[in-house]
Amino acid sequence: MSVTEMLDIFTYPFFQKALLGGILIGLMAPLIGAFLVFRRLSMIGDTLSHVSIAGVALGFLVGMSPQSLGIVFAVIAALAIEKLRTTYRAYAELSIAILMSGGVALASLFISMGKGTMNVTGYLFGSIYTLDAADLWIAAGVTLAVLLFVLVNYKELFLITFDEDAARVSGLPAAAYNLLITILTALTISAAIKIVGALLVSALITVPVAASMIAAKDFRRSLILSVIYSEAAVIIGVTAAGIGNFAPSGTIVLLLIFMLIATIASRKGVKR
Amino acid sequence: MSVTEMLDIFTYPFFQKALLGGILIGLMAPLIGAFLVFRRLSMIGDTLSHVSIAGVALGFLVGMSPQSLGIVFAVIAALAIEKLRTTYRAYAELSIAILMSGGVALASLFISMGKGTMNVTGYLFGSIYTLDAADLWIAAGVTLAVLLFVLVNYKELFLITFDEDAARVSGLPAAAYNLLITILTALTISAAIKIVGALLVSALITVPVAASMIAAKDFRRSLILSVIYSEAAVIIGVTAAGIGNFAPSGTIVLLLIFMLIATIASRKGVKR
Amino acid sequence: MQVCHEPVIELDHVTFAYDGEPVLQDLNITIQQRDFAGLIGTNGAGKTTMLRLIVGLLKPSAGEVRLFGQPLRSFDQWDRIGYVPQKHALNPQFPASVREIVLSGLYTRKRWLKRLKPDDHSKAEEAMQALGIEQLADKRVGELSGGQQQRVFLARAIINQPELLILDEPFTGVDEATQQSFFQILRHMHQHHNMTFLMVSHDLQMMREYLGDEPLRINPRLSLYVRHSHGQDCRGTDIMHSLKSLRADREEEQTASHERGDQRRFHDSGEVQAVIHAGEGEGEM
Amino acid sequence: MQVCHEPVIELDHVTFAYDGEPVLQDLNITIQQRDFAGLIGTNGAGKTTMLRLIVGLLKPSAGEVRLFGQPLRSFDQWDRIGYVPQKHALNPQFPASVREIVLSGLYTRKRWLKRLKPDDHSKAEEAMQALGIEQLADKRVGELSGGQQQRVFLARAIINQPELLILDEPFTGVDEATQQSFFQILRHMHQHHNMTFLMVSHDLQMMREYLGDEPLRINPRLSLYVRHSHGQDCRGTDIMHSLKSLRADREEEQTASHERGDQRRFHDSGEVQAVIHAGEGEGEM
Amino acid sequence: QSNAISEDKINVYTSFYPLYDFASRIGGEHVQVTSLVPAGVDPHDWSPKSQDIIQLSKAQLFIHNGAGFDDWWVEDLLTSLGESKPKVVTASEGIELIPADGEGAGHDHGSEEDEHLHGNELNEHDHGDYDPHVWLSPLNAMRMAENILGGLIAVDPEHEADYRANFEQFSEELKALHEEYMAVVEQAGRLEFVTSHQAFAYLARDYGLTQLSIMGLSTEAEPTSQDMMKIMAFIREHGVRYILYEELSSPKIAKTLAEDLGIEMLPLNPIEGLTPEQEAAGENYVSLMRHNLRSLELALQE
Ligand SMILES: Nc1ncnc2c1ncn2[C@@H]1O[C@H](COP(=O)(O)OP(=O)(O)OP(=O)(O)O)[C@@H](O)[C@H]1O
Ligand SMILES: Nc1ncnc2c1ncn2[C@@H]1O[C@H](COP(=O)(O)OP(=O)(O)OP(=O)(O)O)[C@@H](O)[C@H]1O
Ligand SMILES: [Mg+2]
Ligand SMILES: [Mg+2]
Ligand SMILES: [Zn+2]
Repeated sequence: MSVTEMLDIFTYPFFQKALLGGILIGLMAPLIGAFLVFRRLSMIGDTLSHVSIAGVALGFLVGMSPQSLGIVFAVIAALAIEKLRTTYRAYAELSIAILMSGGVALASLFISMGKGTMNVTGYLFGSIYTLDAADLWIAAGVTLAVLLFVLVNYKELFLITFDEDAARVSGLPAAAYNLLITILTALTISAAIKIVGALLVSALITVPVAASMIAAKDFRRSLILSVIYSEAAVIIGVTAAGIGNFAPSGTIVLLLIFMLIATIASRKGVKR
Repeated sequence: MSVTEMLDIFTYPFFQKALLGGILIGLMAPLIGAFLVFRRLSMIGDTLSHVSIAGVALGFLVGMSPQSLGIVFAVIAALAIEKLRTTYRAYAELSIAILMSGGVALASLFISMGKGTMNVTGYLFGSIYTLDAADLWIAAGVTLAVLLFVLVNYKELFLITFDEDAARVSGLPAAAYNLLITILTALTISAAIKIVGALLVSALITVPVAASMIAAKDFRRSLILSVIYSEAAVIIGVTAAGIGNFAPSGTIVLLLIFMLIATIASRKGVKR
Repeated sequence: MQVCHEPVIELDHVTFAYDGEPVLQDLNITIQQRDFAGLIGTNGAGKTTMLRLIVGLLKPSAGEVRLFGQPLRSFDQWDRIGYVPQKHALNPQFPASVREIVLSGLYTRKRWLKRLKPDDHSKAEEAMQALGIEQLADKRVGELSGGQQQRVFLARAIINQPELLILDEPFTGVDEATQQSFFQILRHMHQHHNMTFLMVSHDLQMMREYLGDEPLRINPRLSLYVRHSHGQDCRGTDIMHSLKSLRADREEEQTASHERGDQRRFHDSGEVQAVIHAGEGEGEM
Repeated sequence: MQVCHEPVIELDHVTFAYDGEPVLQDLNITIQQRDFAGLIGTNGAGKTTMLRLIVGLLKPSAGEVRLFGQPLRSFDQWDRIGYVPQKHALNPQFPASVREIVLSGLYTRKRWLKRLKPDDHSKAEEAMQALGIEQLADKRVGELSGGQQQRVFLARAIINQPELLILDEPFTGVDEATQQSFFQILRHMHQHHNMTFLMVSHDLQMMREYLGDEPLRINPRLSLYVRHSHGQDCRGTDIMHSLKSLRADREEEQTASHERGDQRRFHDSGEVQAVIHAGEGEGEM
Repeated sequence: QSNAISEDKINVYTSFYPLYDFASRIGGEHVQVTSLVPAGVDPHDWSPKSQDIIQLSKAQLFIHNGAGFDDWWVEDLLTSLGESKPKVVTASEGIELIPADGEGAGHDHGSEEDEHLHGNELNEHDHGDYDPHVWLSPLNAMRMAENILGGLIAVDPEHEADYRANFEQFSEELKALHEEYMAVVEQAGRLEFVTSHQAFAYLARDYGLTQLSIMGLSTEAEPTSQDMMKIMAFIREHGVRYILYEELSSPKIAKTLAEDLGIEMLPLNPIEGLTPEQEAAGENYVSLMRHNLRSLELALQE
């Protein structure tokens, strides 16, 4: 394949949209991801996507808009996670695991009750190559919302993530903030999943943050670094997948994991 | 429906097998689950099942036995989780999230490389109503293995779970133990998933332990209580699903979650 | 009532139980402006519980807590308060530098959504100097030793120079020299700046030396040592200034005397102002 | 060489660095049987690091650690050692009762796979009594106060009556009375049972009172106070016995004198036996 | 789709919709047909309920597709029934299957242990090797109907005549459908059609058409850039004006292409089930295949 042929891919609109969409989600995901990972909610992407399936199935069952019910379920699940997170404050990740089980169980129940045609998963999972203009606008909106939220509330988010008690004692309305974070998380993640797929969103939330927390000593730098990791993986990954004909999401995620392993190896880790 | 008609279900071999299989897995899952949950690996069931898909897909791709490759991948993933768990010792659940992303990414890559239909998930997910004699023997074997392992190593497992440093200083070969736990976990979980399905196994690993840790003050009692929760949910759930014609796994899991919520509500939780 | 005698902390018939297990019962305590109150008690007596009730992290099952005269429910001047808990929720792998954590002491209600100013950074520098951790500023907190971490949290508590400082065993793991110098800073703040202190400690000796030997029994397991200050306020408002005056003091001392233990005895004619009506059924609501 | 002068802990040219940052350099320390060694140093001096090197939780980047004469690599008599770390990995929601945790002090190498005997349970009872936590036996550890938790870990460390007890700031958060009585148990164990101690503390006074005033400088930031005991061994082997003898002592004291501070001064003619070759390039390998 | 076992009828269970339709037509009044997996539900998301199993064990006949479509769970389900198994008909039996990789080069799975017994079923091969969408060609449908007829006669020889009569009638309809397809193809301006998923290979083979799909058979796979670019190049080169898409599983891929290339989308139904609306409108396999033909007719215009 000649270089021109290789660069040819950049002239395709679907590819341009994939790149643009990827860059947007690649900015937003680690930004919100940091505040999820450090609350031990790193699996929230996977969980919300599974819970949404229950909503979609119920939508089919009762004849309501599957997609809206999917988002409603994601928001309810996020609220339940937040509630359980305080019950299991020292094992916050349990809240995710419980919701995961509950969501899949509900989905299986609704699906088994359903009579009609429900291509449940089809309603949920996007692919980065199938973005349309509306998707791009949504991606841009979600990214802008997250970016603004994090920039404006950076200090508050840092404090509530690092030390929730201290945040309360310094007067932060912690419950309200948690609610806000929760709902924003549910909305942005479920929108992003619909656009570029659960795999990519879950990975972009978690892996860049996991890599950056090894490499950076302070929070601000770790946040910036996670965005750099994420964008590098998206841009290189989309391009490589485009030229080399691999599955784009899979390529991006494996690239991220490769970057993570390289980071861990280069730091050698602290001996225990 | 008369009572006789209702009890009629107990005469069906498939139902008897479901009950027996459920009771076996219901014993084994929380026993191993406790040591997973308190290591923050509560999502390991979901993750291993997703990683196995990558193995199955690779099996199809290169023409090896998909099922064995699935198990091999589960074991490799468990080892990687154990490795990452020490890197992220204070955020152990991140190791699960990373492997989840990596597993799904690999699976997506293999699937997109293959041309066939790759009925990938079919290789993994069982249903509690479709057990055959071989499945029951495997379930019995897995349960016996876990039961023996936990009974014989109870003290060691308690110490290594509660305080890994203390375990090392009291001479426990912690690395070897962790390896053993890891491999046993991968094997039993992937066997159990194949038999009764990922939903049920993941839930039985996590939810009974989550409920019992709220109710019990000490570890021994919490372990016993988690088995009681689990068996109660299995027996009541399988029976209710059999009589009421619901999806059995979904019913059991929702029952478990109901029991969890009841436990939390009755304890009211400690005010923060 | 004198201007400096306004109540800062009031516990009004406060009762608290964990899961039905009573810990504190019908507590009536008033700590006034410019009190330095030392709370002493056996393990499990309820000191931490009381402090968490005061800062609102726990809700009393009966009674009311008031801060600066305002019931906790409606209290919102959290920037007037500093609190160092007994245990930190610090995850050793959380990527936060010492500087970031010390600065976070400034993130109080009034400053929500506002950016940090250069002034704030110099405050952080001073607070870190006061605790001798300025060299560690860019290190990750999780990589510090136990005592170094505690110093970080102490620096965070004083960066804002709050009017009320609540300290739960603040010297845990802190080395002798730093304990001394930090306690001297606290004493200077108490004597010359309009600050009130509530401190839990098991170091009876240190407490007695500054607070006197006549504790007020709150209940059989808890007692409160209180010293009130009428010292002249000085103009300096920065921590650096406390530190400098401390250093001056020290040099003076060093030239003046070499006897160990002496530098601790700073009793002045502080009168005990805490009003305690433990166990009484009534009292001013 | 006398029977009691066998080396228990040997650091032989030990060097350690975290991530390339050197903390301990070319350390040579020998602690012998029946030494009571107090390690003192500023925050971040490397005390905890040194203790973790000794118990094998960290590996030296150069040099060798030997326990009871055996290199750590091949050492396997872990039941002879007790260790209380500075910080516990205790998750407050982990469902473990005080009794379970104290008992876990018996889960040493020799007892792997063996069941607990009734005898073990009475040992746990004694250890809990020694720390005054017998009433808390069935409570969940996460629901205890900070000081109560520390007492649980102290009880765990002594239940096995190890020959070498390594304590990293063991009195953190423990109230004055318990500190006193626990330290007396330690002293009794040191004087009358064949036990060796290595203890980190910032309580200079307590250390000096028992260990004397002549520390050995390990490096500019670390010093070791050592007292050797030649006391008569007594026959009792249970912790209860230490406790009883302690109580007898106490009663005696109480009837004999009421002066505060007196009960601390138990100096006997212990000679310092620790051999330290800090910084030297050679030494016996 | 009543769930109750009927005492005076032949109880037939099918795995999914087209088989249900075929069996109802051929069985007529003598049979009570039930479809196990609700229409359109991904079999992976489905697990049997107790009544499904009880009634299946009381049924006389069970018809499934085979060809890798449903074998994996059918096998588990049947073993769980123990002794009381109904007669099993694999509807795709006898149809020449198309290897799953479009190029036709099959993998060598000869050495692989065949853990997934197929019992009385057709192929020795592991599932996943063949395109399972056999029912989407009227000619195959005829063959499947024949297999179903055989099964019905075997379990209920008494009504053989009625079954044969019903089959003849249904067969006529299928023949008519076949004729219509032939007619459309004869008048077609082009012989290539573009689909989102590769579900219509049998149709293409039987009518001499060429199916171009963006993605392979698996709905789980992500499209790759070459998948997209190849199809785009083809569409441009041949001036294709329509892209055929499956409404439920992959509208977005088709939508992306349609948007990028400015062409139109037409639905092509893989008929794995009926939506409630379709059911209410009285649609069935034949009528849905006619709808497909409408789309195909447009797509095959010059
Ligand atoms: N995990 C770690 N990673 C990097 N550096 C570390 C780590 N732990 C400790 N250090 C550094 O090593 C040095 C020694 O730490 P150590 O915990 O041994 O001190 P210490 O003498 O026990 O202090 P303290 O009295 O505060 O407990 C300190 O400067 C600290 O910053
Ligand atoms: N989360 C909790 N759940 C149940 N009981 C608790 C909890 N926290 C503390 N307690 C109990 O409440 C009592 C008071 O605890 P608190 O922490 O206030 O004691 P403290 O005076 O601060 O002790 P210390 O000197 O050890 O810090 C103790 O008996 C303790 O066991
Ligand atoms: Mg306390
Ligand atoms: Mg230390
Ligand atoms: Zn001043």
